[in-house]
Amino acid sequence: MSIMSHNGGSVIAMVGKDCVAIASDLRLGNEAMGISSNFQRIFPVSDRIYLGLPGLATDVATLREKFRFRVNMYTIKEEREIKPETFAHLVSSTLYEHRFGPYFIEPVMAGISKTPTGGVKPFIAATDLIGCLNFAKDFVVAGTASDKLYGVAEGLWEPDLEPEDLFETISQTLLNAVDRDAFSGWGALVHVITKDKVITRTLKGRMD
Amino acid sequence: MPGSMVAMTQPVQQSFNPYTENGGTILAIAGSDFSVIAGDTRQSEGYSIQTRYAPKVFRLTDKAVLAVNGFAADGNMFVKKVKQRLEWYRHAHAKDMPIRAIARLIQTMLYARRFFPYYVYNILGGIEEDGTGAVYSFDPVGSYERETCRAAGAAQSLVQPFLDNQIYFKNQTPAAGTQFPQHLPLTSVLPLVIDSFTSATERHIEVGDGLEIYVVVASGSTSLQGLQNLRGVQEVTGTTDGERVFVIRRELKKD
Amino acid sequence: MTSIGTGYDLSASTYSPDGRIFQIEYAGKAVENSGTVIGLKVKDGIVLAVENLIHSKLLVPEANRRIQTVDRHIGLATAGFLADGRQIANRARDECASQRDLFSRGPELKTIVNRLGLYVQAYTLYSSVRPFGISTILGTVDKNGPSLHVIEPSGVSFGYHGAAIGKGRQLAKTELEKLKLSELSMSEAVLEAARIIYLVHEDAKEKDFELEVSWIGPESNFTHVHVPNELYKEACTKAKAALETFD
Amino acid sequence: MERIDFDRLKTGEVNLGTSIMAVQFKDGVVIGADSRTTTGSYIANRVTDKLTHVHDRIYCCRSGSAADTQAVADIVHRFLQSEAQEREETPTVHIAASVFQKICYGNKDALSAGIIVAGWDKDVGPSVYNIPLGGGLFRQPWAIGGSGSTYVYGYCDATFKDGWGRDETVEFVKNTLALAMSRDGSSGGVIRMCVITEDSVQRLFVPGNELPRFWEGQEVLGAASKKIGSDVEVVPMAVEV
Amino acid sequence: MNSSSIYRPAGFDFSNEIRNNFLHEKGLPLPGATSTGTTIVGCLFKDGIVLGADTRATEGPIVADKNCEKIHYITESIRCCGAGTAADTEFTTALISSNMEMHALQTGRKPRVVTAMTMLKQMLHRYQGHIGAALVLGGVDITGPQLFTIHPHGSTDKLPYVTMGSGSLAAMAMFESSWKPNMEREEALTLVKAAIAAGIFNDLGSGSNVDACIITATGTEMLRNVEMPNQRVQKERDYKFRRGTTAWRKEDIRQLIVQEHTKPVGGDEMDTS
Amino acid sequence: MDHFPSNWGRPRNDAIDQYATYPIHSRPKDSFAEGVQRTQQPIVTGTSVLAFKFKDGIMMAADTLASYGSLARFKDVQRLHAVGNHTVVGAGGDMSDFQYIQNLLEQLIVDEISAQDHHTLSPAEIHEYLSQVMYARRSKIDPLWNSLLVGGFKDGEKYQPSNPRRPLPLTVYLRFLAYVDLLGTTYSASTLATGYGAHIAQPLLRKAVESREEILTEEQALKIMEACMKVLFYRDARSLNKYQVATITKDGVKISDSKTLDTSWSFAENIRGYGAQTQ
Repeated sequence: MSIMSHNGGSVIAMVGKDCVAIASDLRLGNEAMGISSNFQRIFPVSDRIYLGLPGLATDVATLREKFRFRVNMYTIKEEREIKPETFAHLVSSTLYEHRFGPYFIEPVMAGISKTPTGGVKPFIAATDLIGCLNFAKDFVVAGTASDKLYGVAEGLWEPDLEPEDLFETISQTLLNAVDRDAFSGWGALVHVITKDKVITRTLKGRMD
Repeated sequence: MPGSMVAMTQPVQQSFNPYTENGGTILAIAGSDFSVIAGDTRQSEGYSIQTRYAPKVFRLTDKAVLAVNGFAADGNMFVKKVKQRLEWYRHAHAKDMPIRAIARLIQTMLYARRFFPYYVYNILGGIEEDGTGAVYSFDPVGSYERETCRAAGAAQSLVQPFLDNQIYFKNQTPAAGTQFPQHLPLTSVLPLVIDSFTSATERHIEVGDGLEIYVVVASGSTSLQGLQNLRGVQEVTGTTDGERVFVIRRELKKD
Repeated sequence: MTSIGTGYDLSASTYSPDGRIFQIEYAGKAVENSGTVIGLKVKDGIVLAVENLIHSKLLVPEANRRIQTVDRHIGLATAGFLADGRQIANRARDECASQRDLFSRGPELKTIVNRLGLYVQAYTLYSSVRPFGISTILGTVDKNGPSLHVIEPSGVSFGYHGAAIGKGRQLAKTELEKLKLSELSMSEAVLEAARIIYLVHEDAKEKDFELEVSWIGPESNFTHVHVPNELYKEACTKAKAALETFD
Repeated sequence: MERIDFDRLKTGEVNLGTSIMAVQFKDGVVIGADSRTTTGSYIANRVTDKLTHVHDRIYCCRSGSAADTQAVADIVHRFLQSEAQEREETPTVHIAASVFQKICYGNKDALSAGIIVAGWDKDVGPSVYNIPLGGGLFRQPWAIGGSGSTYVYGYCDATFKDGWGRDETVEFVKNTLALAMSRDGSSGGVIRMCVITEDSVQRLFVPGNELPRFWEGQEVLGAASKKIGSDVEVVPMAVEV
Repeated sequence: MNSSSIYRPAGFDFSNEIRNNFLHEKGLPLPGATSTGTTIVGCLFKDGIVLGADTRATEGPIVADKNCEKIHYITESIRCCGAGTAADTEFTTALISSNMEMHALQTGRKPRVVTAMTMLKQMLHRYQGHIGAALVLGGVDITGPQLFTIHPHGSTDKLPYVTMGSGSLAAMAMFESSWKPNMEREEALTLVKAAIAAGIFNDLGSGSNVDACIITATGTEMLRNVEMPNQRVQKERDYKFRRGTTAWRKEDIRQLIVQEHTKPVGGDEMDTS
Repeated sequence: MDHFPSNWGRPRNDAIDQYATYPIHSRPKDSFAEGVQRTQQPIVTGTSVLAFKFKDGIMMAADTLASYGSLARFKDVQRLHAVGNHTVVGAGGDMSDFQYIQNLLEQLIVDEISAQDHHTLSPAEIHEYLSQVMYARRSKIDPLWNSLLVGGFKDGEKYQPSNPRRPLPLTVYLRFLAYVDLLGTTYSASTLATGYGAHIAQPLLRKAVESREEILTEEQALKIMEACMKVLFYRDARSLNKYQVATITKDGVKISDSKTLDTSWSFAENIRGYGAQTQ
């Protein structure tokens, strides 16, 4: 029994065609006992950046506030909105500060940024609990169901999915993975971020 | 020796550990009148590849194939003993043991070693006496169950939820007015098996090198068509009438 | 057979009034009924030869051999009951194995012969058992050169330069005595052994027989094996030819 | 106790198993070392230079943790440079050795370093200082150190004579190290030596395939000479097929 | 380390230490970080240095990143391959890179490889092996091509060919059997590729692609994915779902483009006449 | 596999003695030390054994060192053992256990000779025997602390794999090469290496041999073997530059006298220090 699975929970992010999706389950547990089926662990950072924080619930709360503070400071100091790439480094260095007393969180980020030519660039990233960045081109996963998520995502993901198809793929990946994980589940939440809107859907999931 | 270090060294018990893990993954899927049993062929310990070809799937009879995964020495010994028991059965009864009985035999054999277990995950696949495809899965001490599909071994957690989704159609709603099939045809199952292993190879370091897929087909099954002209297929049936056993070999990534 | 009907021959554990144990002597008779076996200790090796009487044409040729190997370098041939011969060979193998286990090297024949002698002798002490109906010739070549021993049903054993047991032993002994054993080479000894076996068989011409010859020496890399086929055939041919001239 | 205290090595730390040596003679000192660096039984570096320059005529031989001895040697090297600048004279071997000793003694719980300091200075001429684990300081006419040294104390005691010249001393160092390297699995590779005199520092190199050789006769009798003859094929008894 | 906050000084923050130790003492094991099982190598040739690395990052037996970059930038003519705890190699090299830049600006000279090496070894020795970075440092400076390894405890080695990481033995075998002094550039690159390939195919901690970097006095050439021997084969089928496969309970759409409709409201048209 | 025999079969514990650098007499005391079988830790040990297939058979090699901890205790010990005319067994790990195994095999061969039944043991049968012995001993928690390579070349019958129940025997010469260790773990491949060799020689062997098994001549094989032994000597602190080579072909077993490796060191002459040092 590791600290990382004390409260349970998993997050996954995927890249689509000009869109990204990020999804998590909704369970909050105390070891094997379920506490809540409505626990938020994905937070908007800006309009087009979402951050998922799977791990120890107390650190979810702490880091959520810490990042809100740091992003606000950045916005004020720099007088511009933070880019997903920049935010990823902010997350990374914040965690590495705590190299020898880490937060038990493995963040997952998803966002899209505008390119100078007016197009959009999807961006996802994840770090381990001490801030080692992983910029993947397909999907990133974290949490107690990460093994399962890797397996299913590796099988289901395909390049250039449209937002609606991406929604299906990420939802199926997450639901089937968390069904095989005792510490994740109890419903799920999916955000699909496109150029002009964010679609948020609450999924039906098994409650056992 | 400095006294301060004694405290640190003491809790360490350097006794002999009779087990190790040798990586790899196996899976089996039952169809309506066939059964597919597959395993990769890498055998590893720690970060080293011991060999790129060590079979984990074994033909027991023309209607039963056993896949073993876990501690290789236990696995090989266990298969040897099962085969021996089946041979004795043949001598006593002049026929092959039915798969249902093999499953129970395996349970008994595993549980007999309850307090010094074979560290092996077994999956038994084949054809029942009624001609249906069957998969039995076991834990190391003999608890078992008949299922439609099962993955085991190092990459079990990667493969099993994928199969849940693709074989059982878990979490999928069928289009209005349709239903998901109870059993998939062999032509759908084989691609799923191959993709399961290529996916596991991508994400699990202990999976790779080669893939061996055994297909047991009930006599007169329609699944036979198309099987014979498949790339890398070889028939390993022992008798001339009844069920037929095929093995399909594929390469997997070697890194 | 003065013993018959006296009642002193019913058990190996009973002496006759004149100090004999008839059961052992009867065992000797069993040996005398068997095909002849000879052993030659020559310059640098041992040759064993057996007149293997064929009691049925249905037997597979070469299938029931009477020369057996008990260790890499020790050969054994018996005259008498074949089954008893097998038993003694197995016992010899066990003794050799235990010597090997203890000393991590090939056993000395003297030790093995002594222990087998004790074993055979034990079967002359109890009323519940019968003595072995065999005589056994054992031969080896080790660091002290070749050696040849015979164990009799009584358990007694002697070392020999040339030994003969079984039906034709008298004639064979006479023939052996004519040879200059210590000067013979191994191949010469094989030819002589074959000749003697063919010769002594003359008396029982009606029965078919199979010649068996084995050797231990430099030619066999000091391993006890049956002689190579070419040599075997040569020996047979020459023995038959000699028989013609002998007549 | 000269033996490297392995308990002190941290997990996965690089270890100079090592055979090191320094001997003084009339005009200078000869220092020498093997070249093997190991992590466990893996040779991480087979041509290490364990003879470390700390000033013009002062070298040290390092044994123990590679990281610790390098750090200490670097500190002393830097110290002696500034010392030489400040005092406008060349530091003596004794000063160098004292600084080494101070660091090793003051941090004895954190360090695993067995160091031999040797060189030439105008105060006393040649000198050799041994600073074993724990941080004591001992001046010796000859000193050996490292895990390999335990195998050659007897040889050194039996062989060393006062009043040798340069060449005899070099031979002695070379032979001692070769003997230690041949028996100690943690030592090996090449022999590096330095002859430090008032006039010069001369490097000597003995490649691993040209090391002095000693008795190499048959050490285990019997087993290896077991005759392997190809057995004659057994003439088979017929078997029904 | 790096200050992302203006309210507290740079460096590690140990504020969670007490809590984490408490949890640890309650018997909860501390989780592992991403490590780069890794094969990294460096090799001297006639005109410079070739560095090489595989691209697999692992978390236990799971591949966390199939194509990560392990050759890190220090300066234009100095690069550093990292093995061990991934975050440590990443941040340690980034910090030294930054310090080297500062050093260069302060002194107005091109920085030397030994300078980077000394900074790295002193930092790692200070942290007594707790920063799990095993490095291969190579570059060309005024003194010529230089190649070092730095172990996590801060010891260094200077050698003409070096390997590090879990695949270091496999890679070293290639060097020990094929390396020779004064190789040509292409020879050296081939050898480095073979050494990395040995790690990729024989060490489970290493995998995927080969990265290489050639540094000479005239410039640095980063050969990202110079060999890709482990491309995934085409899947047997596609896995796109029918839209509507997943059942959902609630939908919320946030429009990021604010729709503006101008709609005239009430009253008569203003009299502009 | 762990390259240091003391660690074989032990729970992996990096916290203490990761590389078994403790001198034997000062190891941390095992709590079970009293009343435990002597084989619970290897004492006098041999390092790697290498073997691979080539055109005409199998080639196997091992150096001649038996270590006692880090002491190079016996420098001319033979670690290759011929079993009958067709097989060689090479051993790493505890040498006393290996001598016991040699005795077992010797008796096995004597029994086989005594049977006089048209049958000599094939390498595969010897390997099977050894794996049963090793597995049985590990199951008694009293293992034989070795890793063994079994290589051989013998005429035998090849079964038609397509029809295992009705074998059609084809008499062919078969090369055999397989591994077995103290846990009873077995495997087979065209190149094998135990202990340290599994890490350092195996990559070289795979590269040099795989897919060329049918082409390599004995001469080429010998070159490959020598290259591997050299690299092992360079990089294994428990190895020696003296080694023996066994070749098993259809002419039988040949075990060479010990050879000495020619090594190269001259490139290192001008290396100075570990950093900035130049003198």
